[in-house]
Amino acid sequence: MSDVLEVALRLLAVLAAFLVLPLLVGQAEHKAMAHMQGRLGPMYAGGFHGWAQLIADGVKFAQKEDIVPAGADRRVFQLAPAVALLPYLVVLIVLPVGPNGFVGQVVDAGLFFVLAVMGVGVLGSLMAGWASANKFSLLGGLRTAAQLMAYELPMLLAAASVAMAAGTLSLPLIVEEFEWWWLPWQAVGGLVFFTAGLAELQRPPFDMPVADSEIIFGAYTEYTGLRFALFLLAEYAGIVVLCLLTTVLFLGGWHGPWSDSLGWLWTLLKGTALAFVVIWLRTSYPRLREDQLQRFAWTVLIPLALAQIALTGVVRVVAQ
Amino acid sequence: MSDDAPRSEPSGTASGRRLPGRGLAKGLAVTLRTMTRRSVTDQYPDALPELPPRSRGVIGLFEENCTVCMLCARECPDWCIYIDSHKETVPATTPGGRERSRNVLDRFAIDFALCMYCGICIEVCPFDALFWSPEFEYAEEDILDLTHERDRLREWMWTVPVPPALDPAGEEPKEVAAARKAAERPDPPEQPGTEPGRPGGRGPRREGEA
Amino acid sequence: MGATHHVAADYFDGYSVVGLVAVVGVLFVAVAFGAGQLLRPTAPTPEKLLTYECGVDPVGEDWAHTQIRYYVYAFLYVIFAIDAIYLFPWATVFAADGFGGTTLVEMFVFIGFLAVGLLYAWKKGVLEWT
Amino acid sequence: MILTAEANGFLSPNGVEIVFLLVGVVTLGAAVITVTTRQLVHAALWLVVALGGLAVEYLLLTAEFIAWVQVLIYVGSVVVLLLFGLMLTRAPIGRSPDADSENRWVALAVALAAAATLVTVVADAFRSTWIDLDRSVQGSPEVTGESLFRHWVLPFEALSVLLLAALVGAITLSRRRGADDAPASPKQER
Repeated sequence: MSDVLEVALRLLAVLAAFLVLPLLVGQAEHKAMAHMQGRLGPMYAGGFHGWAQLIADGVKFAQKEDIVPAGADRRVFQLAPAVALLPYLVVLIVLPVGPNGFVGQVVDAGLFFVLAVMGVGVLGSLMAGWASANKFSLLGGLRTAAQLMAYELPMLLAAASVAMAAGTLSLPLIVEEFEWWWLPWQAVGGLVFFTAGLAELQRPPFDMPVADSEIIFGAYTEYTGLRFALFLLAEYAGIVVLCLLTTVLFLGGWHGPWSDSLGWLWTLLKGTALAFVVIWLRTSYPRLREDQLQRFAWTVLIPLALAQIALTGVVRVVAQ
Repeated sequence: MSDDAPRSEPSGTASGRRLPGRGLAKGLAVTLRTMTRRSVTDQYPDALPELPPRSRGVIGLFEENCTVCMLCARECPDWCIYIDSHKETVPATTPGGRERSRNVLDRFAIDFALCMYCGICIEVCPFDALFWSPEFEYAEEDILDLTHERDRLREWMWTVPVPPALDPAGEEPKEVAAARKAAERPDPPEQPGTEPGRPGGRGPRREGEA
Repeated sequence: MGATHHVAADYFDGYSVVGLVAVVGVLFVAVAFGAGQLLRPTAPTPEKLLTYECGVDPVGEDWAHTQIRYYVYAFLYVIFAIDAIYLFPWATVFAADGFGGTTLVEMFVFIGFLAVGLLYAWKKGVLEWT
Repeated sequence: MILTAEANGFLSPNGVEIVFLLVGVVTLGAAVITVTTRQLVHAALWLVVALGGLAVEYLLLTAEFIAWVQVLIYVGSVVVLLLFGLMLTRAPIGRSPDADSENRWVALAVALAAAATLVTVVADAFRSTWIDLDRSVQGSPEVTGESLFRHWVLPFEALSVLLLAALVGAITLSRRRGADDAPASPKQER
């Protein structure tokens, strides 16, 4: 019975993290972005510096009318947000936070599992883009697909490089194998992975699929209320997953001083720093054009990732 | 930074972009620097903005000065001023004098949903009946309520700031100068200096000035 | 903890928890949609249900032919993805005893072939969009 | 299927079998809808369900690596490729009767023949294979990698040549139209 209780607790913890961490990232984005632009950001909701802004947003979204356009494919339209959201929740359970089993569930092929499941989320955007019966949405969907196909590959290759270095696909074991000199060794792979991840989340500067100044909001143009909120939640949950994953794979996860007791804090700190970088890039860099985006993936990231794999393989075999 | 500074000197701008991603780094630096500075936002409803004296917020009507000459309504580029009036006869003040007719204002309204705040009506008004007021908080839920009728336009009048003091170094206003000149002169002699060659139309205007 | 060899019973335990998370997620979404149904108003009007095109009445169909040329990217991606997944089982064994250099070379040959393909695509101008 | 160890998890071996059957029914249903629906994009989406169900079946058979390859390659990229292609060429909302070839009976015969062959071959090949819950997972990436790079290196290398051929073929096919266009475009410029 205690087994059942423990599993229930883990599930609850994962669900809580899934609902809270994206909000924290979102609020941090509100504030950091505002200050980077010389503004203050939300200041009212909740009193102190508008800390409850996103909760207020959620309440607002829940009360808004849910509109399905007359020309839309009803079922697919309504189902799309769930498809976009759920993969990130499922992925969250295998991300190790601290040593000694501080993880939702250890999966032996964890890395492979994460990459496979994360790729499913894009189907939600595609469904939304197609089912909306809107030109902007369809364009957004097409761009989403094109972007996924360009950036999934460098992500896979860079992740494979870490798996080679550690000799395992289990995420906790990868962190356990980590040594400080992996940082320079896997630096290129880490950059490629993070960049490709950003592109897959459609975060600026890779936000062509939702480019608001040309195609409104891409695949999500027709969405209102709760379903729109779920798409937004998916985006921020994606940031959380990407940052934690990059931390675990390339930054050594819980490694740091007093990692036995404070390991989880290190993971979260590193992840937070990465999330800040995500926000920082958004405010600093203009959107890439579609052709630049594709060229960047195929002629920069993929060759770099292949080079990283070669480097990793040679070092690993020679070092033995 | 230190090692590419000397390099960029001789090579010049032809190979201006040395390091790939330098632009990105610069951009990141700019945003980070901005983040550490105080933000420039005013928290508007809490802290009212300091408006410059010539802010164009809303137009006030000083009804007593209005003669229903219709200039403002005619000059308005988007026809947002509505004026209704009727004529009234004023009985002669002196026995045997002529009766005079006078325009009486019935309605004066400005539709601020149409107004584009160009200020031409104020410029064009010969009788100083329209004024800019800096007040701007008159948003409405219904667009029809943005048509301010006479009473409301009059209320705005009390928010019109006093005109700024004249620049002490500046030139004297024309009317003041003319009045002073007239007062300094003991008695108006026949002006010898009325230049020849000027058409005769000048005389009466000068009288009017004085 | 053995690096590679877990018994299959643990395997089922692990994935049943993962499956439970998926169930929890589905429940969460279902509850959210159900609650939303109770909370939100429903007042559709024909204008509201119209396709959004920046306030102008929509013209034509939502969908139109697009250039098929971009499809080559999709092919490229699938082929390279198939390549990439072989890296993962390889990554777990190539440095183990009895593999080492030979296996490394084998993979390099494998990737080399595909790199030739990428170079070919590059030379053919497939990787240029304009 | 006989699973030899006693149950010490949340899913007893029996549970695994039950889940296997249920998922199988769902997968079969999704597959049937895929081929019978009149709406093209719906067919692609039902295909996702069928492929995902198949991935779960692999997972239940402890073929961990293949299961996630199924998700990564089929759900994550082949279906995206399909949807991308449909969106580029022909994906109106609603039914598209003009895409129906009307060869119902031929299709059914081919499907039945393929199914019969597969069932026979697979059942015959794995007739005496049991999942041993006390041994390591047979389909894990490590085990797959070991057997792949110990026994099946040559087919593996042949695969790369095959992929290269596919790549070159795809490019050539797509370029041919480009070559036809190429002489036409300078004329337009002139």
